[in-house]
Amino acid sequence: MTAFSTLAEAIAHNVHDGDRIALEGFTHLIPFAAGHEIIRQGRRDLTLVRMTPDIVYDQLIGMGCASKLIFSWAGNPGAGSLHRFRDAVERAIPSPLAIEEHSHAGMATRYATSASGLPFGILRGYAGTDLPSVTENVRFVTCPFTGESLAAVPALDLDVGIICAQQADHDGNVMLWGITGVQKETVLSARRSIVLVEEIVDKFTPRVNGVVLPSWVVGTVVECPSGSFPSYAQDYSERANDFYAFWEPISRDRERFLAWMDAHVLGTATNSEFIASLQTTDFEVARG
Amino acid sequence: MTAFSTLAEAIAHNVHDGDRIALEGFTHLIPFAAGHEIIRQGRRDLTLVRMTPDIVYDQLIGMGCASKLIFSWAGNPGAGSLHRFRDAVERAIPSPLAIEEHSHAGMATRYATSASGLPFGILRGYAGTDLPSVTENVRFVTCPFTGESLAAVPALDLDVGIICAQQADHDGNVMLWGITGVQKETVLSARRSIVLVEEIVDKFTPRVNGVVLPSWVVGTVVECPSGSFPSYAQDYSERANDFYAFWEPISRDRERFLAWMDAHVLGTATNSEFIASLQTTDFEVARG
Amino acid sequence: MANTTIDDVTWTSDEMMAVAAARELSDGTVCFVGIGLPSTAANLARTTHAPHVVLIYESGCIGAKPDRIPPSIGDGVLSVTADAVVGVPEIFAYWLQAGRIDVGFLGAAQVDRWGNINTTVVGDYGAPKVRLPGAGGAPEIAASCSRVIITLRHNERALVEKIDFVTSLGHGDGNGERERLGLRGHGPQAIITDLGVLRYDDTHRQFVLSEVHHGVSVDEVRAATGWNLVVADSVHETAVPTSEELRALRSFTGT
Amino acid sequence: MANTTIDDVTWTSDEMMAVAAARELSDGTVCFVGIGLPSTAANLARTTHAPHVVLIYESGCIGAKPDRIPPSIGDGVLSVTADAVVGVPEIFAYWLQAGRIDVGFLGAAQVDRWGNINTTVVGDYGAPKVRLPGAGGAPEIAASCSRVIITLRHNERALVEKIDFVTSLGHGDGNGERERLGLRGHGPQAIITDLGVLRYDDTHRQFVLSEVHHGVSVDEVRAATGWNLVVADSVHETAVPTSEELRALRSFTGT
Repeated sequence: MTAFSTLAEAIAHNVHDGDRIALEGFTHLIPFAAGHEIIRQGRRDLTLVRMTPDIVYDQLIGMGCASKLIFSWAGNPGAGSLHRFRDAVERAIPSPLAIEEHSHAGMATRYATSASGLPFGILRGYAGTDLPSVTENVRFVTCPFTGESLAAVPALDLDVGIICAQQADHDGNVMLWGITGVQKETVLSARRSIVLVEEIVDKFTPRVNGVVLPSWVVGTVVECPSGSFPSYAQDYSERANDFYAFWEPISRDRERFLAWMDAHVLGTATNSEFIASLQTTDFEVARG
Repeated sequence: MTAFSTLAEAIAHNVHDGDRIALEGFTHLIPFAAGHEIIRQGRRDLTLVRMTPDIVYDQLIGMGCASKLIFSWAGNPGAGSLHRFRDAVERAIPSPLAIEEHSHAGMATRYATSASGLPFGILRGYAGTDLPSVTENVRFVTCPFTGESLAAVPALDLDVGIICAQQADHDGNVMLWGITGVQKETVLSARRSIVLVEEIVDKFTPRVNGVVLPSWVVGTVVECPSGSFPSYAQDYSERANDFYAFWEPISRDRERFLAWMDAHVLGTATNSEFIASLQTTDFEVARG
Repeated sequence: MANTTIDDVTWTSDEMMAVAAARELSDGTVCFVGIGLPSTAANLARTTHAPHVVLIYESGCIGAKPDRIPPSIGDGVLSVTADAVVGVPEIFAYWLQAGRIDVGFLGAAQVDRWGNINTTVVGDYGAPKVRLPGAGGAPEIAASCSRVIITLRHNERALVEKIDFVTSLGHGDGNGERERLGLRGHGPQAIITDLGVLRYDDTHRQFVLSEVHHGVSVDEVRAATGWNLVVADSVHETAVPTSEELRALRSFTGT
Repeated sequence: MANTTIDDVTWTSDEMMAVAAARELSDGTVCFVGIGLPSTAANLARTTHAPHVVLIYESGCIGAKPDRIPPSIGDGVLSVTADAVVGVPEIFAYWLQAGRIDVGFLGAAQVDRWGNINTTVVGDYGAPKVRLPGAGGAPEIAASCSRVIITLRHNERALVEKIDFVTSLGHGDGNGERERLGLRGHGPQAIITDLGVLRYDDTHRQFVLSEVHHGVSVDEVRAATGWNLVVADSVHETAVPTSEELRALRSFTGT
């Protein structure tokens, strides 16, 4: 049965040093607030998994929480590089970051494979690229019917899967809609799961492209409005595209990054405080 | 781009003697009318594919259209046996029927595999059963990461996929909802596809669990109200459970079966005529 | 179907079987349900002692709450009352195969003392005496659910020394075959019939008679079993159906 | 970005590149679109000469019809205007991998004369000079779309003799590597830059310069190319952007 808790409790109980965790979201419904709380609680040695690590992963890496990243595309979409990620990979700042990289198709296969309880999945992929030469986790298998060679990737073996969704009900059922990405697979791939929701409702209203996760596969639900900011929750918020641009120069300069994290993440106790802290900064000034 | 045509034209153009075809539907949205038209047009030597062959497959087999059946559960759900299927398998009446049987999980994997453009799919299945001993199409592969043994099944390689859906729009986009089964996979697995719809609408209204197939993957759309009778189309009709019971004694007696098919299928030219012909029979009398 | 009457309450042996099967489900159990008696038993549990039992149908309906017993596994009443409806490939891959189901209910045309099941063919596969519907979801339900409950009517043609075809593996030869094959569920734990209940016994490495229904003797069960039935040291009588159970059951089945 | 002016109409070299890329899409083409210039070009085609072009975004949006260029591939405007939204595993398996896409647009940090692409790293993989974002959807877009169009700004650091890492395979070594590996798409057919258009030539087994944009000389293109560029027998000048194209483009980009 689903537990309900605060974000701080959910992270404290579920995310441990050395865990392999995914905070997923494909542009939409990215659990920024959970990443911030992991930083506040000072987790170390995490293996971070995500198809599209973006700003929140840059923050986790820059703050020294991660020792490994498993991913397929690491950038600040529409804005530039992940400078903290680059500093870690190019110059081991603040510490070395092991990387294991895949294609999106490979990572999506790994999520579906894990959700399916299989040890590996197959795809037409990776052939002719240098990716298999830099990881042990891309191999090739032969079709037992046609003799064709296909790429194989292993299940993800996640300790914790963290996502945002729009709603939960009082029984702990979760509903999300819009771009659903690999949100369902992240919960179904993980031993423990945390779902941040915009609100808890009495009853779901059916939605186009609605995905419902029944309570008995959901670990912990946290009511956390704007938990995806600057990402968005369809029908609750718009993507703060300007924040992604705003972040670029901050992330580029490690001292400025640390000062910003100190003021807005370490210096706040909850996501509401984090959101409120932005009101008083250059970010809101720039927004006008 | 999608073609629009009558059912008779759609079958004439797309279904040829010797083809490998699937008329799919998991209780819901079974394309009975298409099966009837295939019988009217006298197709022979078909390989019929379906997870749950039911009455319409019994009719195709009993009328001598099929030389092979690939399936996972062949019965008249809630009512009894498929007697024409049994006569074919047990006594080669009206002609021998080759069979290739799987589990539902295996067939579902084959549909997903075909829709994915892969030559084979893997599952945790078949192990310890006698099923692999009676088909070449269940083999076992070894996980290149863990060494585990997993079942492998090949893609379905369908010539034609036929389904019912609730609606199409004028561009040939198709929408279905309710129990969606392997309807999408059937269209995506086949070289040619036919979709029978209850109606053609100007614009889709979003639906819970709605699945939209874009026009550019849909071959031919046929407006065919009640094309799934005695199966059903959620929000258009109810399943005619009494027909399934009514069919049991008809199907049990080959002469009675042939007379019924002669009167109601061969003796009618369209699905509307077929439906109208039932008004005058024991079936409607039994309904009261 | 035999009728039993106590204190003016009468029930059939099929009703006794459904009630006994329903009692196997504790509240909150996640249950993969086939059509017929499994669906009846699971819904009976849901409307009596186990209101939070989760019913999953292979048609893709998760958490269905039908107010009548559907005649098929794909009725509209299942999808409209479900918490979620998913495609058939997903229900088998993400839900069954991944090991998320506690209990799978299976019927059988033939079952042996190890709970191996035949629903494929009576007689020789190539020249069958009776061609049965085939596997359906059963092989993977038997493989992947934490435990399996088998229900069928008890007679020598059903509970047999040797089944004609292994459609779904139970405990194999009783010597660790499931483990050798890497199956992750624990396999069949109970065979519930219209005469009594057999439970899998790790010491005997086979199913043993553990309960008889009211009015049924151990000898009757032995006589209706096609193998040399092992009987538990203490065989107790199944509690008779309560009037609440019968009322709930009949409200579903319309009898 | 250089500006060009003819008859009081001015455009940038990036605009010329977007217009040239858009023109590659005929009406009805099914197009897998990444963010940035590919999205701009595909939407430009959709709002000018190819109203029925189908835009597919890797976030799962099929048939998206945005009224502005989204800054990411997962913007709400894509999902709410799409014909269908599916999960990310499905978009890659059922739609891309299955070979349903006509054209894939790809950018590149480095590309070689065979259209092999690097978006992973500049320098040594283990000790990178510049760590780039990585593969994203590109390797399988390059493998599975019927044809691929590459767009990037033209300079010697981008069009190189040898790429540092093969993120996505083009024509490999130009000697049938795609076929040997069983890739089903035909690979990159055009490289569209801010200077001109290179097209894959089966005789030369490499990309050759086929068009130069207005005001660009063949020698300039040669000088900006890191390999010994083969030039087609007849190089023609790209038609200049029409005012309709520029108007549509600027209405999207807000410039």
